[in-house]
Amino acid sequence: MSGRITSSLKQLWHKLGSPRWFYEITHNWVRFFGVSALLLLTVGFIWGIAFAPADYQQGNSFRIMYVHVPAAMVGQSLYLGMGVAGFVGLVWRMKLADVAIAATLPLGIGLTALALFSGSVWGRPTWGSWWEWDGRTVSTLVLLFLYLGIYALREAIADSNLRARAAALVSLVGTVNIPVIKYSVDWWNTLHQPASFSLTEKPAMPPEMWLPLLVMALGFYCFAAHNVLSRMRLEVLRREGKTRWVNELFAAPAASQSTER
Amino acid sequence: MKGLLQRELVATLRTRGSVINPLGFLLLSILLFAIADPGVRDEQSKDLSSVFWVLILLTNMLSLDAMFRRDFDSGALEQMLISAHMPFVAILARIFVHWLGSGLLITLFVPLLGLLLGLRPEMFLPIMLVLLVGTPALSLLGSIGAALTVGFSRGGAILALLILPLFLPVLIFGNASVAAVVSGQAYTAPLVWLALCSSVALTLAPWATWAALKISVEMQ
Amino acid sequence: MKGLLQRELVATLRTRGSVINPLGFLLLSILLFAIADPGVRDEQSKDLSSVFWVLILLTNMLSLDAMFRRDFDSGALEQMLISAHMPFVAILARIFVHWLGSGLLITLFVPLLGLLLGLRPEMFLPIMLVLLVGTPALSLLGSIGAALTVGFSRGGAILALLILPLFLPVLIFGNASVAAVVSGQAYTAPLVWLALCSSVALTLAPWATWAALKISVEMQ
Amino acid sequence: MLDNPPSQTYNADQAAAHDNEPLLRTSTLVCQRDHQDLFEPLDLTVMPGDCLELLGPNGSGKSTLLRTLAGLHSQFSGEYKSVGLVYQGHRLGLDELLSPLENLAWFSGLQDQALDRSEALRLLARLGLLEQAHTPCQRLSAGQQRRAAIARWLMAPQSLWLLDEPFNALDVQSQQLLNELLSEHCAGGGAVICATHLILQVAEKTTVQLQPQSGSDL
Amino acid sequence: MLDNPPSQTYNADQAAAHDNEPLLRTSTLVCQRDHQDLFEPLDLTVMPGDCLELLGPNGSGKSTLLRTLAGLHSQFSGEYKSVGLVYQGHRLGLDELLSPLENLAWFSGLQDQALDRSEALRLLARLGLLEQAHTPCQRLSAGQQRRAAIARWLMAPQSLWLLDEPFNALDVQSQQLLNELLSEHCAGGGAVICATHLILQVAEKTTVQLQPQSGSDL
Ligand code: HEM
Ligand SMILES: Nc1ncnc2c1ncn2[C@@H]1O[C@H](COP(=O)(O)OP(=O)(O)OP(=O)(O)O)[C@@H](O)[C@H]1O
Ligand SMILES: Nc1ncnc2c1ncn2[C@@H]1O[C@H](COP(=O)(O)OP(=O)(O)OP(=O)(O)O)[C@@H](O)[C@H]1O
Ligand SMILES: [Mg+2]
Ligand SMILES: [Mg+2]
Repeated sequence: MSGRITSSLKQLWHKLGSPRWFYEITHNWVRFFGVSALLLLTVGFIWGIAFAPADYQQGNSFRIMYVHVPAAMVGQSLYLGMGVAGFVGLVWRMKLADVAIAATLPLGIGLTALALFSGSVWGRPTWGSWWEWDGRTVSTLVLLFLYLGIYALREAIADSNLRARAAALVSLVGTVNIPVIKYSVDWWNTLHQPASFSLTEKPAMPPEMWLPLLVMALGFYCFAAHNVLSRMRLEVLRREGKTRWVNELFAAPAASQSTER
Repeated sequence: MKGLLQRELVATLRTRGSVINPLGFLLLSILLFAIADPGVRDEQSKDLSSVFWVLILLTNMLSLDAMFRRDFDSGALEQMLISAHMPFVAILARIFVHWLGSGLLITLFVPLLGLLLGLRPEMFLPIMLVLLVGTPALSLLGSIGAALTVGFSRGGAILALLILPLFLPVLIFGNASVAAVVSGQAYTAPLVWLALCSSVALTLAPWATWAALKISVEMQ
Repeated sequence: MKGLLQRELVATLRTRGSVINPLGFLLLSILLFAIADPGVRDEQSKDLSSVFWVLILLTNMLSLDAMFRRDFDSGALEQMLISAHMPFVAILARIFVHWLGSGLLITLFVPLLGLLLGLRPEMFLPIMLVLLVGTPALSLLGSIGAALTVGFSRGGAILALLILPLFLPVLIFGNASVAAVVSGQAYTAPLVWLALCSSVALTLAPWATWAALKISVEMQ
Repeated sequence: MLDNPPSQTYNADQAAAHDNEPLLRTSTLVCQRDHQDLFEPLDLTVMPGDCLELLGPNGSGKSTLLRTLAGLHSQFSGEYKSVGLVYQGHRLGLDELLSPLENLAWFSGLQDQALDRSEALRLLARLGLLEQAHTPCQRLSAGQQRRAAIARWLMAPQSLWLLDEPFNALDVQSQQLLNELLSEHCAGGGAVICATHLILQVAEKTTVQLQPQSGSDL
Repeated sequence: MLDNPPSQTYNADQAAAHDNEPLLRTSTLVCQRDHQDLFEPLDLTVMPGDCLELLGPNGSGKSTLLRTLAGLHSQFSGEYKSVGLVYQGHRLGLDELLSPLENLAWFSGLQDQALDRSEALRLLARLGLLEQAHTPCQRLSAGQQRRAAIARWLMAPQSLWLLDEPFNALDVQSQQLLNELLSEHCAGGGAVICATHLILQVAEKTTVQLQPQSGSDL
């Protein structure tokens, strides 16, 4: 009985692992996320820029929040996702895991950089300086470095499956390290100088301020899902290029084109 | 185990350079700072202590790159992974020796450094304690990065990029404890955290290093 | 000459890690400092500038060890010394590429670093000028030490010990000029001295490096 | 295999105990480099006493095969099962800062045994390294370093040797000596897989010829 | 010699010009290691067309002699005079990050000439490296790397070759090929000094046997 369960679980697992299954299943997901991202982002953006009331003390500069916060959130979540992928890749040697890491890296770097940038742009009017050394800023900066480190490592290794293992290992180690960093940084921050501007006590926002933020956050998540998934699909095609199912996939259209010519 | 440690020590001593030099490097860069801003010793020693820790981190990193490289180039690393009865014991031995040459050495020379930095003598013992507790984490975590980058001919800098984030917590707690010592407050809390870092590193790092070494060895 | 530069560049780019990483290291250590004493940006930026230069020195050193090691291990260095039509041209090419990857790169990223360190934007250009004039000396002088220590398997730290004294003048004048820039005084005098350092290094270093390489090669 | 070296060494001792089970067995083993098959599928069975001579032009995959069997190369299809083994690659695997004797001590330390010093010296003497027993390997000539490496196999408890062109840099006498050593090892219930471009001078040996697939250099 | 490599190369060209002057002459040359003489004093005269086969047991000082002649070892007594030369040590001297072609380009860059690309490709083809011409050397097999190194000698303008065990790691065909190449080189007015443990298959060669002094290992 239990044997059957475990075996069926195994089968499911292998299915999950198989690039082909992934390619077919995600076909619709990509569309879904893409469309909803488009909707949410446009709605949230217009709402946030045009209709949300100006902040009574920060004026309009606070609208940067609608980019800044979601970017920071998604940037962090993506790294956690990479950590999970790394774990899977190390333990089960699942090829898809590396595809996921490869697809996540650029977006993660981009969004984290965006969070940093928007943050410092925001800091100019509010803090009066582009940059303050503060718990969140530091942990974000370190996050960016973790991303860059993995990126550099992947760049430096030629052999594909070694690259996969190395990247998996590092992202796993990094993920274990992230909570420590976050905690220690906050701890350090409270221990030392009182932050010139504390992010933790958020301005009590009226709903018409944070609702668009919520929409934007959702939109960013959908966009991330769309982006990562579609790039994973491309990568899968590239790697499985020689296999039969890919050739079958492209046999028909290729044939029709050739007949047209 | 004994045979392994012995070999490590002999090899380290053969390249005499490697023993005195982390220390020499530390001294020189402290010198650099003193030169770079002469005011340093007049200000309250808080910033001093911080410079101190950063320099220890950098010193540690400078010596990290050599941790496995020679064995990698000579093929001894393959032999270790293939025929080691318990590879991670061999790895631990290597890490331990690295710590002897970097962390422990620096700890022992704290009084000298302290004099250079103008710390008050009664601070020496607590600071030595802090270093004794904190530096193992550096060698342990560092070994992971060293193992990952030993395959690259120009690993030095990529190593730094991978390692420094791992060092961050150690820096923060270590620095906090030193700062507490200097300002005469209780430094047990950060010290405990530091010990935690080291022990966690001790339990995880050797395995990660082992995995990393296997990857590097397969690179040729 | 062209062939040589080409080879250097190709080889450097093959180990892609090596390009972005000196920079990453610099950023990270600035981060370390900021964490180690958060007060840094509140104090007048004089100390800042010094930290800045010391870090550049250290960054430079981290990447120095790899300058000749690969060629030494592979025996390409012997070939260079034996059959080079003008060995010091080959050496200069190597040094130049090293500078591209360290000094020049850092110079280009001064604005970013400046933001992190809270320097005023109008200081960026002068500082970049200072770095542009000063950093070649680092790569040039560094190459001597790299050439001398390439024979040792754990040269990293001994290299540091040899090099730092050579770097002192650069540090002093460079630091002086940056300090002058920051405090808004005329910085031509130290800048001229810096230029002098670089040009002297340019005339002498390649030959010294060549001699050092011959010594190292004879070691086996 | 690398995943649990301890079990390896245990197997080795067992295998040494009763001779009827194979030390190494491969089924349809094909090594890849850059996702390209290197040679036709291999089905080997190495019993105690066997001496395999692994021939093939440059680039035919000898080294890769040996690395795979040693667990140093994971890009392969098919299966293999092996007991603990001694691997000698193109690179010698000696710490050049240590003397031959110290190297031997280190290797026995790895398999946590104490070095049998007199035994080690006897071996070095036989290999003509007695004088160099205490000089760091970096100060030995190419051939002398090779011999130091040979001493390592002879000390090792494992009974299966994977050797990659062990005759390189050896002078004529030493080549002869090595042939004798291989014969002795096989006679003593050990087994050898030796990639080489010379012809082994061993009494009974089986020859495996690796044919490079299309897409290799010859 | 290292002190003025330029003059070397000039000499080389002159020497190639008129064949009557020796490419290399040593008088009572003895190399030392750790202040110990390695072999009996050597008096060699290498004329264009000569092929010297340098034999001797491990540790007899072949490599040291070659390094000395190449100017890489200064611990010797006696004298020698030589034109510009090609040296091939135990280590290949290829940049493993660069492809064989790029390596050739680098070497011709060293002697500041532009690489004759078609010529280089022709050589690599003859050495069976055409497919690997663009793969970084670290991804080549031991023998393939050797061949890349051989291509370097063939490209070099110098007419005197010092080769240290060039047959290592070469497969049978390549060994044959190398013998032919050496013969051709000598026939073309070049000269070769080749330390080896095999026997050169070259038409007319002179054999120099290094006898290790007492105090060496055999
Ligand atoms: C470079 C500078 C900055 C960085 C790196 C940064 C980073 C971050 C991070 C990592 C978060 C957490 C997102 C999450 O909840 O997961 C965050 C949230 C936030 N940041 Fe920033 N920030 C910066 C500057 C600023 C500035 C100048 C302001 C406003 C004056 C600001 C306001 C906020 C707010 C309101 C949130 C959302 C509240 C919360 O989630 O705690 N940030 N930022
Ligand atoms: N590190 C590597 N990365 C990628 N490909 C490699 C690597 N090493 C070797 N190869 C390729 O794999 C093939 C087999 O190489 P291998 O070293 O196993 O051959 P070999 O039989 O040992 O040759 P040799 O007799 O020269 O040692 C060669 O075509 C080579 O180009
Ligand atoms: N780097 C070194 N430092 C000190 N002594 C050395 C060094 N290299 C070699 N020797 C010693 O010099 C002697 C000659 O070494 P050399 O390498 O010239 O011999 P060889 O004829 O090349 O031997 P092989 O045939 O093994 O290459 C040997 O006894 C060796 O011990
Ligand atoms: Mg091989
Ligand atoms: Mg030799």
